[in-house]
Amino acid sequence: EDITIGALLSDTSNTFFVTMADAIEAKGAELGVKTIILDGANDSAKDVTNMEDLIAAGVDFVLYNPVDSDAAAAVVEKATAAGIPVISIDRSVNGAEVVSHIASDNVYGGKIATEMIIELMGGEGAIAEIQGMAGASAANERHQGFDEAIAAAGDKITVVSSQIGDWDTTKAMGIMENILMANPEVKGVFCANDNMAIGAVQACQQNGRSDVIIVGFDAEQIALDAIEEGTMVATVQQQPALMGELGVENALKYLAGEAVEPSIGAPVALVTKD
Amino acid sequence: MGKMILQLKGIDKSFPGVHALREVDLNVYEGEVMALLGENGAGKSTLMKVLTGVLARDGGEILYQGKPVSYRNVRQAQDDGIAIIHQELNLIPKMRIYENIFLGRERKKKSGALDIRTMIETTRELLERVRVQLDPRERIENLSIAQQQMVEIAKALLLDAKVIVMDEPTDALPDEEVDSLFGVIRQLKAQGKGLIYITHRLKEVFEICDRATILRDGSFIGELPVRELNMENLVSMMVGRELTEQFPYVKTARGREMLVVKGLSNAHVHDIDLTLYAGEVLGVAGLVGSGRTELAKTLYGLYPWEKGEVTLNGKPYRAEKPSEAIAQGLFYMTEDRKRNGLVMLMDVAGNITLSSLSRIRKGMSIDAKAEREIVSDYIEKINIRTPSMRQRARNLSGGNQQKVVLSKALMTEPNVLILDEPTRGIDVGAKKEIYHLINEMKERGVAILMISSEMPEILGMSDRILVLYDGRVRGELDREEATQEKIMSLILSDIQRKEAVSV
Amino acid sequence: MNSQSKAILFVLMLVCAILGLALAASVVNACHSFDNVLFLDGAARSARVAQAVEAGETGLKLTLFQNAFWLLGLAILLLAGALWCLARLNKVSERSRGITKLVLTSYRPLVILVLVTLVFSCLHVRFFTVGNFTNILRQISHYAILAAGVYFAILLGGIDISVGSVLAFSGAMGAFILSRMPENSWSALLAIGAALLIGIGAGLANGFFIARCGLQPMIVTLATMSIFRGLTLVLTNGAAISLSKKMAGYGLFTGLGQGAVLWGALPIPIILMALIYALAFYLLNRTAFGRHMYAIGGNEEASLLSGINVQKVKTLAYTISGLLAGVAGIVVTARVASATPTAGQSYEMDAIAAVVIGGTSLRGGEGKVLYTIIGALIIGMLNNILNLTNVSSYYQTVVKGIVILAAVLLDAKSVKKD
Amino acid sequence: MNSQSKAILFVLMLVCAILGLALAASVVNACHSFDNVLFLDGAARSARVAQAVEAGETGLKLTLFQNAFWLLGLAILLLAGALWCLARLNKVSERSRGITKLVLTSYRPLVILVLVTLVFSCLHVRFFTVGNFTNILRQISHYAILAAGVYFAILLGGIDISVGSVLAFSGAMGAFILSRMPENSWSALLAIGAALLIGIGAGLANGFFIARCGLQPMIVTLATMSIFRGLTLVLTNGAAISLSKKMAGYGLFTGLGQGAVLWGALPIPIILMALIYALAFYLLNRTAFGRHMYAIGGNEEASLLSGINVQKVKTLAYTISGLLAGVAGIVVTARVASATPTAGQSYEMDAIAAVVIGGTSLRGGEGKVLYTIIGALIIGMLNNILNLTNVSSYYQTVVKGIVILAAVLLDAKSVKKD
Ligand SMILES: Nc1ncnc2c1ncn2[C@@H]1O[C@H](COP(=O)(O)OP(=O)(O)OP(=O)(O)O)[C@@H](O)[C@H]1O
Ligand SMILES: Nc1ncnc2c1ncn2[C@@H]1O[C@H](COP(=O)(O)OP(=O)(O)OP(=O)(O)O)[C@@H](O)[C@H]1O
Ligand SMILES: [Mg+2]
Ligand SMILES: [Mg+2]
Repeated sequence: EDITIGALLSDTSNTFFVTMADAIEAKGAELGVKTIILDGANDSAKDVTNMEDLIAAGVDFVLYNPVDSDAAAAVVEKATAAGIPVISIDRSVNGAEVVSHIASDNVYGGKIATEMIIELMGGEGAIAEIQGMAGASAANERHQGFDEAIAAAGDKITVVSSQIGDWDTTKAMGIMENILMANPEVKGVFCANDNMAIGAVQACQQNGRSDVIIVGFDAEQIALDAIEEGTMVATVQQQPALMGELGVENALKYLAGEAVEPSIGAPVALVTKD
Repeated sequence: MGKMILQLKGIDKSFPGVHALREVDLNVYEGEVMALLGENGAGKSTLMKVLTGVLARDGGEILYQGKPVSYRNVRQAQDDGIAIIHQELNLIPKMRIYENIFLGRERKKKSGALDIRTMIETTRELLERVRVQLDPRERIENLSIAQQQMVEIAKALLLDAKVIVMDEPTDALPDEEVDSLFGVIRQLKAQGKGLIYITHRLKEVFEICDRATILRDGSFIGELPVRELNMENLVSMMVGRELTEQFPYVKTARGREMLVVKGLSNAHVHDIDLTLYAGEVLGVAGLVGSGRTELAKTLYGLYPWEKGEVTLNGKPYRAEKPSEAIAQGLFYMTEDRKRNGLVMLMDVAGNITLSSLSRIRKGMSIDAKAEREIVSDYIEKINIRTPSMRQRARNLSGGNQQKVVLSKALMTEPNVLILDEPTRGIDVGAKKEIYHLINEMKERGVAILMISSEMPEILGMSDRILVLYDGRVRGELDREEATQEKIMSLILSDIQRKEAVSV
Repeated sequence: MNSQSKAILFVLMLVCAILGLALAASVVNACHSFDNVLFLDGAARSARVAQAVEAGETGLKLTLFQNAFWLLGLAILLLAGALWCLARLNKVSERSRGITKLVLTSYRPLVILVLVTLVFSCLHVRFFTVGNFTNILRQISHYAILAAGVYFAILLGGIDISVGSVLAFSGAMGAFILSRMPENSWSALLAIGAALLIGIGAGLANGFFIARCGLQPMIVTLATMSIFRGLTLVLTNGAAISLSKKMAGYGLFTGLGQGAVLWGALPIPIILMALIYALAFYLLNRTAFGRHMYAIGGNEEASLLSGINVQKVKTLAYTISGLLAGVAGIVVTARVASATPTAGQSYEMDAIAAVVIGGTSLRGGEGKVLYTIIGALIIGMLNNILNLTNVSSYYQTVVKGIVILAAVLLDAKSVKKD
Repeated sequence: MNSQSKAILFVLMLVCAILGLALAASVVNACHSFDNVLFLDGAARSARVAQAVEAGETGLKLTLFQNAFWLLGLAILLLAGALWCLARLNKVSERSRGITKLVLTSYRPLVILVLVTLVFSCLHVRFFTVGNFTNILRQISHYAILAAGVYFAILLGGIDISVGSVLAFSGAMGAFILSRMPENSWSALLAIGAALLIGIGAGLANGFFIARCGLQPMIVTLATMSIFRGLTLVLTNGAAISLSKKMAGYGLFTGLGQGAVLWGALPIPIILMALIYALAFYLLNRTAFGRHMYAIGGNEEASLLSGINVQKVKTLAYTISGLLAGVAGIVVTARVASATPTAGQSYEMDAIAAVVIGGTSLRGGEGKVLYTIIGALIIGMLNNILNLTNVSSYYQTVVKGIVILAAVLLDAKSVKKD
């Protein structure tokens, strides 16, 4: 019998979710199920619309990476009411029951990244942050992780600048240049994604500053290359592919009537040169 | 003499750099028509705008029915009983006749919704009063300019105003329509209304006006009863000097055939045959809507041709866009210089050279020195009154704007020049200068096709006259045999013929 | 040609059209009832047929399904025949030509809508169902409300690109108030009021700069777009404000986005949308204000000289646009039960596209507000079918651009023919 | 008033202005040399003074720093005096009035630029330094290049909002080619060529729909914006393409964004920007094409009747806009050595704002292309100072909107006075 799994991803112009989408599609093909993958384009309303379309299309299961955790509850209830079970991936659903949650912790990622920078700075000096798109939940969570690490580090660490780079390489580069102008004493920068980290790397290189410690997020190929070259120190790796695969596998398990863990972990880790 | 209802005393108005009105007086009497006369830019329209609150005055006072008034917008003036028909048409093309007539003073039902039926009925009555047969629900864009003008007049009648201002209402009207307008004006006079009538067609002053107020350069020259005036002293008061002979026709030897049109047809014109010789003016007469402009635009490549042969200077001619027409030596000067004759934001020099930039090219660039020389040559030769060649076109007076357009045409060195209403809305002085220019071109061997709605101009300036009706040539007259009556009878005979066919 | 042969042509046209449509519809329906869409390859169809035969099914539907391809060809031939009759008829009959022209120009958006519906129905089994249409209507409701507001600005020959940000700000303010007054049962009304006031205020600000200061609408609303987005970020501190059932005003407020009447068949956002369009229609076509809007859009100076208070009308128009953005903000926030600071980003573009696909010229002075809803519907249906058929979101972006272009191209072509 | 007293007034004005400016400059400079900005509170200043005194420092600078506040007051008084003299002079002298008007209208963007520079210099120690200005210029280079393209569209009375997407697509194509031909040393040229061709192609497509089909620029470029964004996502598959030093074309290609001449003092993007503006200036002001652009923007119908090939000129203008977007795409990609699929999003708004702040009317027909660079510079300086002073990004959005509004408001006010 034909099974169709719908996947709602929050933003497929972001590599992280592209990787996840590819993994879901590949795993689906491998296991012989059809997949429909829709893009929430970082817009809660579009997200809701997508879920409604999946319900209309009559899918059997939904893997859900909501744009906004709080906004997701209503549609998840709708899907459940239509007899379609839901697993949330990466971001949880607040206020509605899901079959399972496959977690990856943005806050934790932001925290360990910042801790690493602070450690390499020797526990003192000026640090800066380049945040993601204003209002995007991943940006908020990573920023929260940054804040937690800073608070823990005490007052020898000063945050000289915290600006929003909109996930955009060029904007991040401009911001980094301006930071270097205003605060040449800056020793480390946390960037909320790798695209922006690359911008920061370019700004430092082109200003002849190879001493600034730059850590990104997402473990994209460009960042891995930069780490290899030594221009970046580390990046936070979530495992989008693994999460996608786990999602499909568990969905099929559930549909086959087997029990599924309510919470499935996909570990977050720092990737460094070694 | 009727009672004075409106009195403007010592009105003063300046624009930055222009002192448009200095101490101007104007009186309006019950049951009389006051002509307001002056050259282009004399300040006539400005005075009316001050009266109706479109512009604020800098000095002076306005007494209406003996009381001082001061309007801040058109609406207040209207509510007080002063209506104005502006020089530029002020109708919304996409809207219907009745909607336009009631614009700004819609009739409403008690519920607040529009009372469309009443508005349509009232519109029908008003249209009857100005003697035009139109469905009140027709859209303005489907009307001829003359019909639009009548709608404007009907709109003013709606207000039931005591004072009605008409700023060049006959500018775009053919003679028959002028007659029906005059009928309406006489009606209004009989009802005791006071009218202000602005025109450049001085003949009309003697026909319909009772008194005339004359302005020159923003100054008040005088107010006189029309019966004490004649054409000569009126003109000399307006321009401050004597002007002799209104149409300075010169006879030149007819040259070779310059433009030969055989059987030209398309959606707008049908089976046009005409021959135009070098060094002559071929006048084109016809009612508004007779297809004169369309004929010119067809030749200029603005409308596709269906059939027909044209040769220009002996070579086969065909144009699909104006640039091709210009390249082959034909230039068309449009009837509406404000709308599509000039680039108002551009300076005089830019406008003059716009059609012939390729002739002052040096490498890839425009040769600035050559441009300056040529332009100052034209400014001098054609007597364009402008502070500098860098003045924007929109700051020139109408006559001088028209001269800029003419210079642009001349600079392309055309063999055939089509002039569409070359003197519309231009004062007597400037008119005469343009006639001289036409003669000069004629002497240089340019073949000129002159479209005009002013019969005296056609009769006075043409070597031959072509009469158009309904997109077809209805006859041709020589200068010697042509009279107004003969032209009209050619048109009318056609109407009779048409009626005969349809019966 | 005499009137008899005209009549024959006419009847022939009708017969062809009805037969063709009926045949096409039954084939599509037959395919759908086998859970199959037309554009499936032959192999899959044969397999499905074999399966059905095996299961012992028979009947007309199966036959239709089996022969889907050439039956559909026949249907297309019949429809082409109907078109040919129409063309012949247009050549000889003034009246027929008139009707055709009327349909193609005045009712063009409707014609496009019907065509789009037909095509999309063939593309997915579930597209042409009541459930899906309710679904689409609910999805477009806030776009359509925004678009109605933008229509007012465009009718004046202006534009309003701040609506997306105003939507976000008013929605955020609503959510903010609800979350700050979890106990107060009046909080929902307060939240709605505040959201609407923000909409009105934003619109007034736009109107002030455009009508009083004479600035250009594009640049004014570009600036206010930035300002209101910033204010939203400040208000929400960059994080979403979620509504929880524990808040006293939750039910009333979210009801505006999630509720439904008629035993769940008629969602409230759809009713709101319909109401707003009815009101807008009344305002624009039955009141003096509406007349003045069209007049100013057609010729601003002439309107001024006709004694219309141009500044007032313009300010009012932008205020309406802001107010409707406020309403849309409430609907969106209520629908997803949370206010995100990035809500409404680039919605203005969809709203403008809806207005333009609805046949309104960006030059102003012309248009029908009810066609704007058709424009929104076409965009909504497009999004829906692309989702249903699982087109990659990258290609969706491309397809959407092409459809917008095609829609306005159709418009321009038939306008030029006039 | 006689000419003698005029002369006295004039001299007085000069003296006041020079004294005031000199005083203000030396105070600001003194503060900066104590690593302090003016708007620091008094307590911090006293502390710094005490510290300096303790360190045994003396001299004029310290005195100036110590008395910064009231000295600055004096400077402001002097400048006010100069303004007063100017006002008196304008009352009595036609010539002075003429000059003032000329400065305030024709050179307005320049005046605004100078004012902005003065104010910002007081706000941060490092703002007014050669390094920072090179920095700002490099940062605005791609915006300014985009804006130059958009200027062409706006001069025609149109608009081009597709430039951000075209930038992304051409940049991505360049990176794609480089990364696919890691061995080929010609790949950089190929990549540059392809990126430029994409820009030209996109512009031609816009031009075709706008000039030939007569569609409205806003809606056409809205559609192509969507299409090119989609194509970029398809090409990159949603992931950034990074350039690595191992690629054969790396040096040549990235040099366009990162390189510098004159011992590193003059970055190549700045040179490119300057070249493009010089070319645009030449095209617009010295050639027939430029004349035709202004003419069409001023009155399209009159231009057609004057024998201008309107369609050709329009198509060319949009092609230039596309081409420059392609150039900007190369510069951006080269600068950051990677191409992201979301690059250039909403850049079109900054480009439009730059053009408008540069005093160009969205109605077309008027404007100076060199002022567009000033518009871009003002936006760039604003971004820079907001970053330098670490203003929260949320407020940055608000401030940016307000500045755009203020700039066009100044424009409109002085235009009305004409
Ligand atoms: N808004 C304005 N700004 C500056 N100057 C103006 C303005 N309106 C009119 N003028 C100038 O005021 C003068 C009087 O113009 P006005 O339109 O009243 O002339 P007119 O007598 O009606 O001429 P015409 O016969 O051509 O209609 C002209 O020099 C004109 O250029
Ligand atoms: N019913 C109509 N629908 C569309 N256009 C019309 C209609 N009636 C007139 N027009 C157009 O309006 C324009 C103005 O008409 P107008 O009466 O000036 O004609 P014309 O032939 O240019 O006159 P003239 O002989 O004075 O030059 C013309 O281009 C005409 O084709
Ligand atoms: Mg006048
Ligand atoms: Mg005409």
